[in-house]
Amino acid sequence: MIDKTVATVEEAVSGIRDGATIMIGGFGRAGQPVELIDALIAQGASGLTIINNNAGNGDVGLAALLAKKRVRKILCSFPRQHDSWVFDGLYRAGEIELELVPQGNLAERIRAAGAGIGAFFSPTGVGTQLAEGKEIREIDGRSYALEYPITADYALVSAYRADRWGNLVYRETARNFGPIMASAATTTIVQVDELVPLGSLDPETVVTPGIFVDRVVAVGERGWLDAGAFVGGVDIEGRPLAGAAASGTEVDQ
Amino acid sequence: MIDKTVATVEEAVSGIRDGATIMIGGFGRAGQPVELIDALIAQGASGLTIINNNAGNGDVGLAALLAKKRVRKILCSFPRQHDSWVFDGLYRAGEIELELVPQGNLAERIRAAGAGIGAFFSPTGVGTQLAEGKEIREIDGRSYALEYPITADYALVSAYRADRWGNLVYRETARNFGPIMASAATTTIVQVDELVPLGSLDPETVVTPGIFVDRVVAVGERGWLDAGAFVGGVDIEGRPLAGAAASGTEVDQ
Amino acid sequence: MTETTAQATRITREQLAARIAQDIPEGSYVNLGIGAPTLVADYLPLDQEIILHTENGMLGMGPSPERGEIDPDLINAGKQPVTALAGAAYFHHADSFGMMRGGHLDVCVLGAFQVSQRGDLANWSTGAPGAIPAVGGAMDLAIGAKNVYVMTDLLTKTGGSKLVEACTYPLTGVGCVTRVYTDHAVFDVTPDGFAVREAFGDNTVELLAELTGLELVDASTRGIREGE
Amino acid sequence: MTETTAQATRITREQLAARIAQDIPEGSYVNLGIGAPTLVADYLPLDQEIILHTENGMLGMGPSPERGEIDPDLINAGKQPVTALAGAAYFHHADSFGMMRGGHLDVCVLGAFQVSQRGDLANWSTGAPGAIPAVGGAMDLAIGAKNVYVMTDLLTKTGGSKLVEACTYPLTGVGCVTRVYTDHAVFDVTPDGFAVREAFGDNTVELLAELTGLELVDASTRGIREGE
Repeated sequence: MIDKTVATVEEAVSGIRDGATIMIGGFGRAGQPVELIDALIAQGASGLTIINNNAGNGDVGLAALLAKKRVRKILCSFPRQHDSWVFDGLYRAGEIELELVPQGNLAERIRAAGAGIGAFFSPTGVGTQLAEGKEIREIDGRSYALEYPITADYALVSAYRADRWGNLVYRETARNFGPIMASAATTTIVQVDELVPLGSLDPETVVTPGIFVDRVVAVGERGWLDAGAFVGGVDIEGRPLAGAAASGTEVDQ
Repeated sequence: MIDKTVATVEEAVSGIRDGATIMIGGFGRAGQPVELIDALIAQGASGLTIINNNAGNGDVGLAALLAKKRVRKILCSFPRQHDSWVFDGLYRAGEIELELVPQGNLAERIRAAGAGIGAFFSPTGVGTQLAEGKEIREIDGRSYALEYPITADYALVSAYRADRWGNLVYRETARNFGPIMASAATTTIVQVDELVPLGSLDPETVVTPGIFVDRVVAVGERGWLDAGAFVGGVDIEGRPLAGAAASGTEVDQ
Repeated sequence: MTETTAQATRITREQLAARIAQDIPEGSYVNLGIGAPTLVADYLPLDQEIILHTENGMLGMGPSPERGEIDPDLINAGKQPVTALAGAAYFHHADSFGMMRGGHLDVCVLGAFQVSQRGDLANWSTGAPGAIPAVGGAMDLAIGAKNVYVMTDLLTKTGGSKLVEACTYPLTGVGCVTRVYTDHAVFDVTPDGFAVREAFGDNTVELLAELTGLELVDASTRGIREGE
Repeated sequence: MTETTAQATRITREQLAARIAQDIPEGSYVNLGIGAPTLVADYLPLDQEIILHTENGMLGMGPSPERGEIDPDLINAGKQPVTALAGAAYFHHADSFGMMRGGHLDVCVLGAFQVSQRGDLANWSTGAPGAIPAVGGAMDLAIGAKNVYVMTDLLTKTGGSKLVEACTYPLTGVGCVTRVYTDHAVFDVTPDGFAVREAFGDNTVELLAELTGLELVDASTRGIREGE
């Protein structure tokens, strides 16, 4: 019998070594595997390279991992947010390395790793600082930069439901990076709200087939969600808490 | 109100010009938009370039289009099957051009067109006749060939259900090329068994979002399915009819 | 900066959002980025169906949820809670950015630090020393949509023009902007540089040329007046 | 072709399928291609879970349907009707071939015209003039799985060896085969060429070397006897 479920988050993150490269799912808080990250903090691995869209929000999850100084380098598209104070402090102090990748190239490079693509020509970022040093090629009158796959030793992913084969479904925009990261890492570790019996997931609706999943742990309803609201950084109406900027706007208007 | 539905298959295929390039979904019979192809035959466009995994089965659908000599060229991975007698005859008579593409490169090149990728390095086919003349590059110790996107003027796709925004769900392995072809063609035309009211499709389970779809027509239960069996070439037990080879095996054992 | 500035007509950000909304036809697939452009959603006509894309993985994004109905798994690109309309669809990030990069969106609306007369956009970094860089999906949106609209004030707080001959800030995309909606006027990016498509109130092409320091093509119609 | 051929032990195709099935551990993700390799499915132990992939877009493929329960939308890569197990998943072709190309399958089993001693595979074309070429997913499978097993007779109908120094037929993949299961013996592809892993019945490395005309590494154990 195939059973990828493990009983505890501690077991789920066991074996992660110092210096590992870890993809962490999520866009902001949605889809962030907070319980796995907490277990990783407790587990103690350090000198990590983290791949995530952001660089932590508030004081929980990825931000807490950063606060413990376990992360040597982060590869992401949008570190600076209204509630990224942990990263901001480390970066300004020179205590963390940042590699900035446009969000779509980040996603496609992760997908490429999972799909066995050696490299691909992307139009995103051509002519900007973020394509400096990359191979540029004109194809059919348009300029593209050559982008390489991004792989990882581990992926930590938050999904909604799983069966014991590791088939996954997600919830709403919490799907974000989960499916592609699961395909790109050597070992994929998933937390879910709920484990369901094999056969309960409609084969038409499985988003991540179990082939991409190594370990699954049920965490119940995520503790950092409370009464339909984010916990940490945003109040019950969804407004940023005092001290945070009005929005994540990228421009100065 | 957005309403991509059209009343008839004739309306669905209207405007297709002589010389057009058309992607046609399906792997064998599964997912083959037979009713749309029949409408295309009646519509009369000729000199077509067809992109499909195969080159027609039996005497219906794509095979019937070929039999009418409307197709100048076909780009596919597996033309020769036990029931591809129409294509076989045309090819041997020099009446149709064939471009053979390994199946995974075919799929990925179609996806690349939909996803705005300029070109990509694939390991498939390297060192074989089918990569002759392609740019080869070694990346991380492995050899890859450069592959370019495949686009089309039209995609004809068979899905299971749609709403008026063009959101699609598929059935089982009939999904095959539908989602990627829908994303890669300038105009995507879809036949479905059933139209459902907007909001009836669970947003978690939509496979092709309506953004990729231009026209949808309901064809009811597909007429070429009969009592749970294929019609044309295969009997009720799924065995090839007399005169067809025992299987599509590619080797001589 | 100049004497004429005081005489210029400026419309409010809300008026500008409403003006942009007018140019978005029913049936369009639209990405409103984050920040000010998201205001445009409030002015889309309620009797028309315009489908909003959010790059974190959704088409058919609806308005903010009612009090107490926030779903933390359902957010927009600005990480604010949103809702899903009937007809919505979710997808993962590679599919979402493939949709953008592949040219399937009809319109995206972005903010800007600068737009050059050949359509270059700078909106992700001021290049200021010590600033923490963050780019998100800006570069993907800039090169992806069929129509890339910029929504911005014409002038910076210190009176400099955001429409420029060549961007001095780090670029987001090259030759990608098709139209610029400012508080003074609407400009098309053309092979001959900026063309004034619509000057608000009493603004003239001459005034706009003076404010921007650029040679402008006159293709103007009279637009919204101040306070309208 | 030679006097010794008559003395060689040959197992049946069904025995060979059963022998291959023995080497597939529980929990493996396996693609059995089309044609003869699909026989292996019939010998996978019923009390173990081994997940079959079919490249037309499914994991968790089950056996042929009962009479009258054929679903024309549910077929395998050979276009034969199949069923779906509890725990199955469907996906589109780009995802399916990404799964293969990305190295996620543990095993695939393919037929062959020829396998060279450096692991090159020829199984898609004889290069015969006038033949209609067809490749399907053969090239993707050949380079994609962690273990690429070939299932084939050792000798052609005219007695030539399918294990060769260098393929004369058009290649499917370069250096991709890890093991060859034949009716005479099981061979591993090693840096030193073919190693006899298991010789069936009374077959010897010497006999196999004679039949194939190749220098073989002796790593043999005694395997299945004829008629066993």
